[in-house]
Amino acid sequence: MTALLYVLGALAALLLAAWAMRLAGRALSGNHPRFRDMGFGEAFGWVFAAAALVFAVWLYGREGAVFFRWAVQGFVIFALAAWLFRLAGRHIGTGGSRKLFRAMPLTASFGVLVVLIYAILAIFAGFIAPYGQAEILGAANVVPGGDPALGGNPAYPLGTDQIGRDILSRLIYGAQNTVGIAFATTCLAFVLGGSMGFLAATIGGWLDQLLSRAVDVLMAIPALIFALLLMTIASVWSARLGVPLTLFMVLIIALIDSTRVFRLARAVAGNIVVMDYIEAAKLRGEGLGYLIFREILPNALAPLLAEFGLRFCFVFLTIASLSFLGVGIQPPLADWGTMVRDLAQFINYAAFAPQAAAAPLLAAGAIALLTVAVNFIVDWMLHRSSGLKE
Amino acid sequence: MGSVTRIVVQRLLLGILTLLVVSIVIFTAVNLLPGDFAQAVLGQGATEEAIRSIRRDLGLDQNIVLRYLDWLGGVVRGDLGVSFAQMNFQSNMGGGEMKTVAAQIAPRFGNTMFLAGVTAMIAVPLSITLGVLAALYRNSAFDKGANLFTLSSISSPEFFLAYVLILFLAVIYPVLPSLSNIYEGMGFGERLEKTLLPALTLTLVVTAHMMRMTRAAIIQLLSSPYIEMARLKGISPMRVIVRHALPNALAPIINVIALNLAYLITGVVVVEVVFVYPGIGQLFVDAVKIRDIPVVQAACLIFAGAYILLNLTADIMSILSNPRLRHPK
Amino acid sequence: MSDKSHRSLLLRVEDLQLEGRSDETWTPIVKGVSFDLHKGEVLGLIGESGAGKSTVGLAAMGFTRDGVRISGGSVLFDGTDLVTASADTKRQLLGKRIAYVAQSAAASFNPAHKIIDQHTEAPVRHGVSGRKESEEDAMELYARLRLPNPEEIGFRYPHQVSGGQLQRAMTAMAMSCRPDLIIFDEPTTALDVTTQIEVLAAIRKIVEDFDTAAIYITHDLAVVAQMADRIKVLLRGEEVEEAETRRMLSDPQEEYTRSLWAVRSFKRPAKPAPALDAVPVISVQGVTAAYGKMDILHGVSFDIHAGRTVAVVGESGSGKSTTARCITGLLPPRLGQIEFEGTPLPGSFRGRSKDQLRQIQMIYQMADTALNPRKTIGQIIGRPVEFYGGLRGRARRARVEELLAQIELEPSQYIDRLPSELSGGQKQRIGIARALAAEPRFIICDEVTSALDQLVAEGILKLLADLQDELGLSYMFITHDLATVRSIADEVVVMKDGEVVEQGSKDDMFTPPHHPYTDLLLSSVPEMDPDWLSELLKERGLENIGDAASDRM
Amino acid sequence: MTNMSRRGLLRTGAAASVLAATGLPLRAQGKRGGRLRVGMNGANTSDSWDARTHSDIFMISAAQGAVFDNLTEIAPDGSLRGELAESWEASEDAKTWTFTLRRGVTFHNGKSFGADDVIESLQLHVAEDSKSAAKPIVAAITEMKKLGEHQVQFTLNAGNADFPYLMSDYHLLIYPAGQLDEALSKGIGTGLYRAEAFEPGVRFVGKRVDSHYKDGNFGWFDEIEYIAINDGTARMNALMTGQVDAINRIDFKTEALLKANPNVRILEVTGNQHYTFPMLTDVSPFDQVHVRKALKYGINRQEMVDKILLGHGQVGNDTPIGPANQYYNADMEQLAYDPDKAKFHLKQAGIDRLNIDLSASNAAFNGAIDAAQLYQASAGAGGIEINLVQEPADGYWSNVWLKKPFCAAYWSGRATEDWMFSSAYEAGVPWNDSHWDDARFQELLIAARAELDSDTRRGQYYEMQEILRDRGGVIVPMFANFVGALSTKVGTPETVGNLWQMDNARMAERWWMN
Repeated sequence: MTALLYVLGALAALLLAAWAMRLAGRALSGNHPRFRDMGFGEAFGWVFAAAALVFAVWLYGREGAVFFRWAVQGFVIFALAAWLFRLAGRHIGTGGSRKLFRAMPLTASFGVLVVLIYAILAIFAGFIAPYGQAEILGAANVVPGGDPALGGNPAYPLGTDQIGRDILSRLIYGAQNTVGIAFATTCLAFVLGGSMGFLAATIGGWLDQLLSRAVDVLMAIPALIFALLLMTIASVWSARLGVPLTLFMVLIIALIDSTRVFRLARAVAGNIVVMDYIEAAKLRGEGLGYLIFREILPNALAPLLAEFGLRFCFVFLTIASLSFLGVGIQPPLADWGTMVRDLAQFINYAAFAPQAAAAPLLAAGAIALLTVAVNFIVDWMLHRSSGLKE
Repeated sequence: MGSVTRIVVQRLLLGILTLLVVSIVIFTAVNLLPGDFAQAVLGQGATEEAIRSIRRDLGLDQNIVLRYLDWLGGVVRGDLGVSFAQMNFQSNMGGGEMKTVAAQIAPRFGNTMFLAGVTAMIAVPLSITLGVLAALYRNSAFDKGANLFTLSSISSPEFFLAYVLILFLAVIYPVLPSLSNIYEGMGFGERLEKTLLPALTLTLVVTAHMMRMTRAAIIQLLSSPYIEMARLKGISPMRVIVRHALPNALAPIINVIALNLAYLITGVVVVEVVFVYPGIGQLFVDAVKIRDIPVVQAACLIFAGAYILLNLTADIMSILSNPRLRHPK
Repeated sequence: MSDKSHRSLLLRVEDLQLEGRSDETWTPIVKGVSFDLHKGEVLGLIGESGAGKSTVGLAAMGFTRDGVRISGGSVLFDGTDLVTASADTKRQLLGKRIAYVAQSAAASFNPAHKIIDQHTEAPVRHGVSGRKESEEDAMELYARLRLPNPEEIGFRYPHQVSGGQLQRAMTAMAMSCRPDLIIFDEPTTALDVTTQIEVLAAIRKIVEDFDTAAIYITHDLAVVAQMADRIKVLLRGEEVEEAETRRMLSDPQEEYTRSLWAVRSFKRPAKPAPALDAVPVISVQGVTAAYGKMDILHGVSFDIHAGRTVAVVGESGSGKSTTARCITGLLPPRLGQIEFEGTPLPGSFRGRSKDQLRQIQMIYQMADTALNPRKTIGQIIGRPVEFYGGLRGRARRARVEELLAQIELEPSQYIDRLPSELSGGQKQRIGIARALAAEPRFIICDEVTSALDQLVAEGILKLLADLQDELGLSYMFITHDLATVRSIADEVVVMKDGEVVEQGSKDDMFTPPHHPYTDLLLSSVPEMDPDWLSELLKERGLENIGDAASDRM
Repeated sequence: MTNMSRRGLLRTGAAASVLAATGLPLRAQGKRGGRLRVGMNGANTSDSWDARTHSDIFMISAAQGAVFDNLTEIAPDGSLRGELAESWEASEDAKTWTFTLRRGVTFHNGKSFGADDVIESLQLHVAEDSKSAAKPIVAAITEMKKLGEHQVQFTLNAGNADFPYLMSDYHLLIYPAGQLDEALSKGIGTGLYRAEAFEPGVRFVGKRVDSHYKDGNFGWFDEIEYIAINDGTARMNALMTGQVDAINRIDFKTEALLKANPNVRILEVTGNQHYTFPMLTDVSPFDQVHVRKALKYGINRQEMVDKILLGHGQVGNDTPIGPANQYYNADMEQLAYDPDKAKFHLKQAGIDRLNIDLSASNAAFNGAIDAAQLYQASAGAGGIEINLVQEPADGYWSNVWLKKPFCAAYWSGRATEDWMFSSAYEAGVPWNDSHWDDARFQELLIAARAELDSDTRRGQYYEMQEILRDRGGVIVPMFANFVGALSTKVGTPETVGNLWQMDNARMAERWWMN
């Protein structure tokens, strides 16, 4: 109750401050258009932002706000890195790439930077990681943080897992496995959903009806739950056929995800097939393959690519969730979702051992960072493509 | 109005058909699951004899098609059947009152709806307000900040968000309980308090999507001639957005809200696990674990039903929000 | 139309400069435009697309679209500089003292609200009058503008009202606060000729009735001639000249203006009639076709002979394009058939042989949607060359270059460009080249010039005429523009509601007596005479023009 | 008479309170009051008060630990004492057992407890078509006779000295006769806590009954609440944030950190639960003793305890008899990892290199795959090539265990040696997962079962353990500890039961708030 009063009081103070700020601004700047045309909402926004900034600075200085400090430091470092990266991009490279970097917002350059780093980690995991992903070292269960007082070991900065594998190495290999598998899954989903969607839009009629209704059915079953169900079934087949369960996971998630791709591909292609150049190609007597691959696909590529980024994130998160629930990527492959689940215990000790709590946050953060990065790039791409249309 | 009714009836029939196919798919899938209820429930104690006896009692030894038709017949009469666990229990006892699947699911579903409701109460107004503001002040610091924040939250795995919220709001600054073990007979206030943390987690998950859709839908409209017309009539920017843009942006916004509500009802297993929330997702996972087909079937039917119903509602509301369809020429 | 320049000054635009953003940089789009507008005066702003006339019109309201900014000059409205005025001040003027009528009323009315609600919004918001009063005023305005059911029409939603009526309702809406100035931004461009005339009459009447000053923006000279007291010509953001209407029409000073005036002079001599026993290239025989269950065409028949151009005219919805779809085989006719050089063609294009497909080509109205934006010009033209002619590699390229030369585009410069890097006229030429690449006997031209500026359109028409002479092609020319018909056609087919109303040689068609519908069409085309509209109204009366007349037939 | 069930004759027994009455003071350590909140896993939405289906800690704690009573109970030190039985006596051949029941006990619904209740409750398991998990335990009962309102006589088909122990099994709860339906659906027993609220798979709330025969000795809390928290992290979090007072099964990884928290303490005991690798001794090559011995020497038990249990356990000696058992042979020589001996025995068997499949899944026990991988690595040095076959977790117990010749498995252990051996090592019993049929072993098993002299019995069981170590078909590399954690607010007795987690699931009875 008192908390509510505090909040209301703070709000009233902010409203007052906003009003005063605008008034003062007008008086001091001689009614400059900046203040003259400022709405009250905008003034409130500025005051609110200023208050938030002050609060952040205060919190930053406070002892115990370790995580907040880390978050701020991380944010600043990433922003700086992205800025430097963009700066470098503007001066190095071909004319085209330099032009690209000049038009790039900071968020997008951050995204590109992160994706590049992940790609390097994923491709060269074997060289970068200090130990192998399945290598069982002497000490099991070393606590992260490298602090011997709490059971850590500086040789394993992030500790080791229950049977003594280096968590840092597994985190690096996770880039290879988790990202690689998610990428493969998304590609498969696109091949499947995209081709079906194009076919449905181009041919139409009963095929369109059939596919659309089938997709309706699949979409009516909650994705995660359906995946769980199918994964359980697949566990038998994988044992019987001697095929890794991970392969089934790729197939299952691709199938479930392809329904979403199907809808988009069908809608996009639907907008394209009504174009006169498709009519012209049809009247020329072109075959279905030419229509789809030569006429429709190049034009559907931009929205599909944007969707690819988003879908990749979703697949990535779905795999992480499945791993979290214990049916995702199977050991001994290192995978971030499983790591979060295994390390999640440490979060409980955040109050007095923040370094230890950082381990699961790092694995989860690795997932979040990549999806944020991809989303930023997608956002920028969408913005660019819509900007070009205007 | 006649055409609207016709569309609704058409969609409804299509929805029922979809439900039917969904139930067949699920029934097949569940029956393909390795092991069955008898094996699962007996675990290490599964002897041939015991398994056979349970299978016989539950009718698991019957033809799969017959079993499906039997189940379907029940559903059509509004009878979702009795869970295997209950039936097994009863066959041990020999008679007596049986708790039906519906009675078993109802309280769990109620909990799920409560969580979804609380989340929606927070997330929907929040995301629409944020979306409208972001559209109004587009490309400003506010817009970019909101974009950054929501993108980051949508990009994180749910359990990560959940753990982070627990870390901050329950461990470091203990203001909310991390355990959402709500139960029947709990006061509304307490129930709300316990539900708040999972609801906040889900809010973070769904807000981004809705906010971005609201923003995009409104911005797309902002370049349309009638918005320019309204501005050229000297209407204030807020009124332009609320009165001229929002009504036309309703269809996509309603759709994305429906989609997210469906997600809240059907897809929150992970959050339920982390917060120990007794929702229908946990029940479902438990039921799959012990191969309790009637419960799995009923839960799936509810999930699919919720999805279809919400989509249908969204369709109808889109129709109602569109004067072209509401008032045909 | 008396001289109003002695009346008090309402709006003074001085050295107005505007910039637009492209590729993250600002480039000038209007480079210094000045004009004065007095109370009750109508100024016509004309120019081709890209001249900046709409931008100037909006800037005269102190308004710029996203991605455009005022970089210099002033807009003095009744003593207030709209360039530097605060947002509040401008909001007070807009809608109340300065109103706007947009090009497309269908798009400019909010589909979510009733017309009357949108009408009353400005007066209520600006405190000019109450809602009730405003509603009554609206009905009165509707009545003045000769809208049917003025008591009731306002309570409909925009989509329930036809385009011409909406345009008039928007004019009424602009009048709702009795503004001092109205900006008309191409208000009739999107309308059929018969509808346009009605709207023009309504606008002129109301502007005169309330003695409102107006800026009338258009690309159509004949239209502006009816409406404006003075005319100002713009070219690529720069002023060309400005003069009183009659003087401007009779004695243009600048060469650009003169070339604009001369556009309509292109005219081909009519060809001699074909021999009676000649086999037509295309013969449409009693075609009845339907979308779903509704018949769209009713027993359409006409012939197109070798080397001749048949113009099919009619308003939107008359079945012109559907006839074209029947010929190409996209819509198999329900009854009747299409013969090519005496041989019946299969109804659907799917049943036709490659050679049959090759013989009938099509050029589309919107070059933007007719050319695949992801393919280079070389690929677009090269595909039919390869597909029908079987040419590959160097031979194919040589043929593409030959075709490009034929449509008067420098091959080396254009062959690797994308459609988005071309102007509208150039794109249309690529469309022609693609049709030619198939080496057909017969080409359907579907409104090929209606999206183009007049000078460019003339170039296309000349090119088509030359190609016809050179290659002996037959054209079916679908258009609603009678000027185009006059310049290029040998024969004319007039269609209305899916039926052929009249057909014959061009000369017959343009000489009375006509079928009443043809007459209505012909009489609705504005002429370059400032008095044309007044005389037409005097001659026929309001009842016998526009939709009212059309509906009666 | 002290420690009577540990030594001497096993013919009679009595309830603890009787002992108290005879002058042996039982320390009353706790104090009344407070509410105990426990977070536990193992709850399921299909849970009910039907003890025949109980198998996991949540329902056992709620049913046996709070709401219901058995005839007998096993004390924290492993001794047997009466619960609803006041005393018992066996015939010479241990075939007939007479139980005298406690007087003045009432069920939560007011019905008074008597012989009928015992007979009817046990009938649930004995009945011909019963699907009870406890059926093997009570199958030996041929007759149940009511001798008086408070006396029951059981006749067995063969002598069994452990019969009173068997009566402490968590399946064999006593329900009110004639009201079984009600009791099973609402949870009506004679326990210290009345079932106040029960949502399957969610929670259980019990309220202390006003007066109870255990008053003064047990049952300190006014109220108990068991909350189902299946997620380990959430469970730990609930404890750390003070939302529960105790949790079961903590993750060993965080032990070091947990110890740094002054408000929490760890409760750890070594019990009988053991992880095994059974091989079918009638299938080649496991039918050769030398092959079995080679496999026994090829496993590094200490490494497994260190890595799989993170030190929270004890190395096994290939017998299922653990530290919680009475006749556990602690002095028996320990089998050690010795690749050379493994090679030697292989040679004895005439095999140069042994190639075998080992089926495993984490459904067998947590970390089974890891354990199998460790085994694979250590056995390789002894010339044994183990091919690890990862089996699906679902249906593991139905399709792999008892079917594949060499696999991973788990046993929770049994309170008595005979119970354990007759479950899994007696020739012909369904769960004999090594198809074990050793003549001497079987002879000893039958003899010891009816042996009422405890010294003789000890000798017999020690010999059986040696036989299993030397020739047995089951590799038992380790015994796992039960590890829970509690808030320092909760008090526990010095000796904590080691048969099961959480003080033998009886924390509601035995613990208190400080």
